[in-house]
Amino acid sequence: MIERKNNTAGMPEAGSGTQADDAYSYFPGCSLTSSAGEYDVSFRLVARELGIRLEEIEDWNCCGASPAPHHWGGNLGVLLPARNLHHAMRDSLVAPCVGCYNRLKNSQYEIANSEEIRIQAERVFGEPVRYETEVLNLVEFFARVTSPEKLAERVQGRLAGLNLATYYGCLMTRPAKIMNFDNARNPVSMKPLLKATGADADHFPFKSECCGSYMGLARKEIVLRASRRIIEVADDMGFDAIVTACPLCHQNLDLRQGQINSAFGTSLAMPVLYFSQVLGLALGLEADDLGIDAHMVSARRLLEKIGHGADITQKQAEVS
Amino acid sequence: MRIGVFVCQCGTNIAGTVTTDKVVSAATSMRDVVHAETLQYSCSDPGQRQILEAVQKKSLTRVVLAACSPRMHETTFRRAVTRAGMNPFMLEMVNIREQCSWIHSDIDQATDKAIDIVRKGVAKARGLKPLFPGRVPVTKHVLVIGGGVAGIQTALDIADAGLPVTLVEKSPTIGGNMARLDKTFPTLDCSSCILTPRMVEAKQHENISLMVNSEVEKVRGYIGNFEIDIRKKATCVIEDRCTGCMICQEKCPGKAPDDFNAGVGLSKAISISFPQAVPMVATLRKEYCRQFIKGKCGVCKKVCPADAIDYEQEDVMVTEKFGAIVAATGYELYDWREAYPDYGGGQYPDVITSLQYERMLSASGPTGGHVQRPSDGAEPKNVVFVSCVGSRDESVGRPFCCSVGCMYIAKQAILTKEHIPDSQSYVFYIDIRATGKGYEEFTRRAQKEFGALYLRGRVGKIYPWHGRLMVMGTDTLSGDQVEIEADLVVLATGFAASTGAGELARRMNISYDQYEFFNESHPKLRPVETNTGGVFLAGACQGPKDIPDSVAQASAAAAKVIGLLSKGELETSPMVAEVNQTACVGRFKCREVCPYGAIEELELRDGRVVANVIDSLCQGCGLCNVACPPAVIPLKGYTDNQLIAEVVEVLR
Amino acid sequence: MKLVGFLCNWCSYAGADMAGTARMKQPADMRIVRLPCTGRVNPLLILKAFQEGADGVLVSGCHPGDCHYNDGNYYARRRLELLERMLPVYGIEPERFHYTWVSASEGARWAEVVGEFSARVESLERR
Amino acid sequence: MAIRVSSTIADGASVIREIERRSGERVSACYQCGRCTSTCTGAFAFDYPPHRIMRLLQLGQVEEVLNSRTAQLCFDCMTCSSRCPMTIDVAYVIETAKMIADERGIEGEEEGVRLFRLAFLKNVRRHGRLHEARLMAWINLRSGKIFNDISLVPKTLRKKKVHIVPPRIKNRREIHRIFREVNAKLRDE
Repeated sequence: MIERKNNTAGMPEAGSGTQADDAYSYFPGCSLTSSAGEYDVSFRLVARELGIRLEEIEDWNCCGASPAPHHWGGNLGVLLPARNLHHAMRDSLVAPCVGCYNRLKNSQYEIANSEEIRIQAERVFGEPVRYETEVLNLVEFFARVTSPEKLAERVQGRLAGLNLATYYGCLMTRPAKIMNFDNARNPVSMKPLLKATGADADHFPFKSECCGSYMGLARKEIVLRASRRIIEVADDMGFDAIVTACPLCHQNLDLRQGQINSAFGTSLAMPVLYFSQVLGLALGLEADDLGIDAHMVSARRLLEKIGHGADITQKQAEVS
Repeated sequence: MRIGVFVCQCGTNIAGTVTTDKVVSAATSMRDVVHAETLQYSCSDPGQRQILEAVQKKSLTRVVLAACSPRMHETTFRRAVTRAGMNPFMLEMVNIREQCSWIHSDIDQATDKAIDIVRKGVAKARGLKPLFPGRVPVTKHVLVIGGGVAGIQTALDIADAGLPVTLVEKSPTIGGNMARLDKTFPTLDCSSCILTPRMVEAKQHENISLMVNSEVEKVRGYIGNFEIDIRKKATCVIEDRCTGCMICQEKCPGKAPDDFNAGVGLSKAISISFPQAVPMVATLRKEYCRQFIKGKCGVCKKVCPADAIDYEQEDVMVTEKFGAIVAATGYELYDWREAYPDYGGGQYPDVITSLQYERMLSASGPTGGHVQRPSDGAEPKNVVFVSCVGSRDESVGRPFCCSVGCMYIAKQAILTKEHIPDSQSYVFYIDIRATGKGYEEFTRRAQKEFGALYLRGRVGKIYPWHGRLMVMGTDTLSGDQVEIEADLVVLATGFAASTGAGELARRMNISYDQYEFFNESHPKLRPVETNTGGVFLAGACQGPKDIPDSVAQASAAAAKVIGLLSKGELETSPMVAEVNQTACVGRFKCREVCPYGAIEELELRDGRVVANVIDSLCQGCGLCNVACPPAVIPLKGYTDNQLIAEVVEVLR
Repeated sequence: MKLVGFLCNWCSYAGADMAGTARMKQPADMRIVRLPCTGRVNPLLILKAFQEGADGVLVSGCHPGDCHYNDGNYYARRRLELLERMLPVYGIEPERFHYTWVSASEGARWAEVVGEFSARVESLERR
Repeated sequence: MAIRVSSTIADGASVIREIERRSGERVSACYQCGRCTSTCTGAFAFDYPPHRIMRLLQLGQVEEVLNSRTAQLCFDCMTCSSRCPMTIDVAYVIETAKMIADERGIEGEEEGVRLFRLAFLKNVRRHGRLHEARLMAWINLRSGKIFNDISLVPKTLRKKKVHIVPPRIKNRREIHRIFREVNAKLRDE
């Protein structure tokens, strides 16, 4: 068992340089290395901006996502994430992908509660499995390393005038007894930080409805139907964008928004931003550095609303 | 010493898991036991006669009865042995049902335990002494707490029997929740038409003194002799001057929430709750009054023709003696907002509670009886009713049924159709609970004659949709998801005990459940009594109830009070402390711990000052018994020797 | 194994009755002595019980603030906490003694209390 | 056709006990309010919405449940669980049925989903990480729907959302050990 120093002490001030000890283990997960590359980019940028050192887990592997636990009584879904917990060397680990976050927490829970699994894990890793590292999702992470007050100070209400639909989806809060994050029936953790950017974040009734999860390939109609409703409600309530922290949700809401329009004859154009991208914009980073131009649905109107550089709107134009 | 042991079989309730014959044969071998037998039903007439005969034939001096809980029937059997010419306190009753046969399935274990329990009883019985109840005079004055329909009914019944009653109500008017209802199920009687006359009667009754804006602060004493502090809160209005002309309300510039109308519409800082309020007296709420916020205004004082305004008025503490208390503190609607974010958590103006809707339907309500969407005042066409909000929902800690929701929804669905003929009501329900007289027929009418569409299922989500509300639910009968575009959604919110009920219960020393509803003494046989002598229950403070049940219970409580106070004196329990004055060293530790001030100093002939127990004040808690350094103040019926004997024998 | 329970008449004894009325099964080693109030429980009585061979002693009264005699249960708590600290002196593991509150409406809780306490004492027995 | 409840309950008892043991939930706790179904994301594609799954279990209709489309399709968004007034983890009950069906080699008609899970895991076993492009390609080939999602390809390419070379981790042996440890037989191989 390696020594872990308690990490509640001496959280880095936003913007200040920090000691190596304060670094966080970083688990990008598969999506962030491909389809959700912009999520990875924006997260690293914002973390750096806030003076947080990230230490990517050495030779990390896929968390197994949904398919693993669905097979063979679930232990595959425990051991795959376990390997990453085992190789995470810091007190705290941040997993921006909510799917990975969910699997890592589940794995942690199962290991802690099952002798049998601990034995299995030891057989695999050839030593007692390390799993105590604190697993944080993106929202928890930012809430930890900065505070609404500090943030507000820095951003000077840059995002004033926007009304953002906070979208948590399923896996960040469920199952409640394992995730114990926020209130499973009414998560609110994104709000304080978003409000600090000067934006509004009114109650979004679909904040924790499901977007259709990984059914996109196998049963697309489920995704299109579920995501359509989420987008339409956000649109009907006049939100400027949907904010998510989940690559899969993003894929369903953004990448497939075109498919939704052609399937239902709708003409939705609801930008879907990653939580990290919103913080990035608030901190004054460039939209295309944050990978906002990588989205399918143009965020031009939104960017104009907050008076963001014209060059970006250019790029966005040719895209859509 | 001749002890008789009787083992009740209670049919199979006891005999099912306890081999009573074994218990009897074990009993026969216990010291001083000269007689032992089983009884099939000891509480039945033949059962009691069997005991009586045995006592006389075997000239028994003590009786040990192993049966149900003494909390249930002890008094019954004390009376039984008295008929056999025995002192009632020579009976020891032990519990082999609730605390043995009903909680074990292994017959041998249960039987062994029963034998231990009987041995314990016999041991204690050896220490029994004849006791003789004392007598105390009772105060013929009744306190009724809560001026809803239950409180009013109790007060009137008691007052009609010639006993003086003080009716305390914390809000500015009596009438309670019933006064807010438009119509009542299943007859569709106009609620205020039947209640208002009773309110007036209560006000005018020569034996009833009404105290509004008042709350019970402290309760001292005991059955027959309570001494109670009541705080009358300052209202800045001199009650006997105010004529209820309402000019002050008209002219008052200070807006304030309308509590009586459940938040529908606005009221004034100084106001009379509603036109039929009793008493018809204005109340000023400082937290909204400019005079108090800004320090200047004084409009009401200027305009009042009766010079009834007094900004300096202060709370008044009234202390009176009472012989009995009736708690009728009623209920409040459960505050659903925190628990149901999926229904908007209170953020959608057109999702309202059943009580708010009731006020809308009422001709005397803020909308003059016109049903309007709070958001835009439009007349709703599609009205969705959602059952069981904060009822039958363990996930929000409210597992119980509100017992009236199904009925008032049916009523409101009917009234909706009457108000808006081209409207359509949709009712989501889990089960229709319509058990009262004419109730089932009523819910049928709502569907058959008034076209309400009932869907069996719970609503999962409500959200704003193109200026209306989308209701996502299930129709479990067809097995499908259903969605309804609604103009107005009415939540059938469940019952909660009224704010501060638990606190009041503690002041009165009565027990209450986790939802702060008051506990009756016995669910079947003592439904209006509490475990504290002289304190009775009426209405929804004991649990969700509709109007007929509340009124019935109110009259029942009245009958109990009248019965209690019909005697000039009350028997006090003889199980009180008693000082062995030859051994008392006069350190008065007993007086320090006594909650009732029942210890007095007594100077003996030899000049020694010793402690003396005032029997009429002692409630028999036994605190002094333990506190006394030389241990010379035994509690009769629970002496150290008796308890030690119990312990020794039970562990044998 | 035998356990002795000293219960106040108004809350815990009624709670135990309620557990019975609801047929909530419980271990059969509990023997209940009924008292008007836990304030009547003399610490000597508890020591006596242990001396007479009780494997565990449980005292249960009304919740703080709910005592039928206003504050009998506070007096009880003060005395019994003292006693608890003294138990080792008498060679009794403190785990064999438990003081708790069960109200008249907490039948389920009573069943739990008995179950847990009996299990606790049993584990001591096995040591 | 009438359900012979007396016999189905007797026959289904053991499986239902297993489901209750593994899920830690009691099917008898359900009082059929249907709140789980009201906001179920997949219900329209299921043969039985969640509340009916619970009901079928109460009636001992085990085979119905194990072979149901629902058991194959449910993607575990847990919306039902989070809203159940009886705090039953409905999703986990279905999930457990899914696992049991899986262990019993029940394949069901939802080939697409099965293919996806299979492809996904094979992909992970080979590379240690997921190669999304390959996953999609593989599924389309196996399912014969080779133009599925083709509309996304150009966009995704333009937006640099796919890399052509599969990502690989160094210590793939450890990954294989994990698959061996849970003796995961990826079916049809």
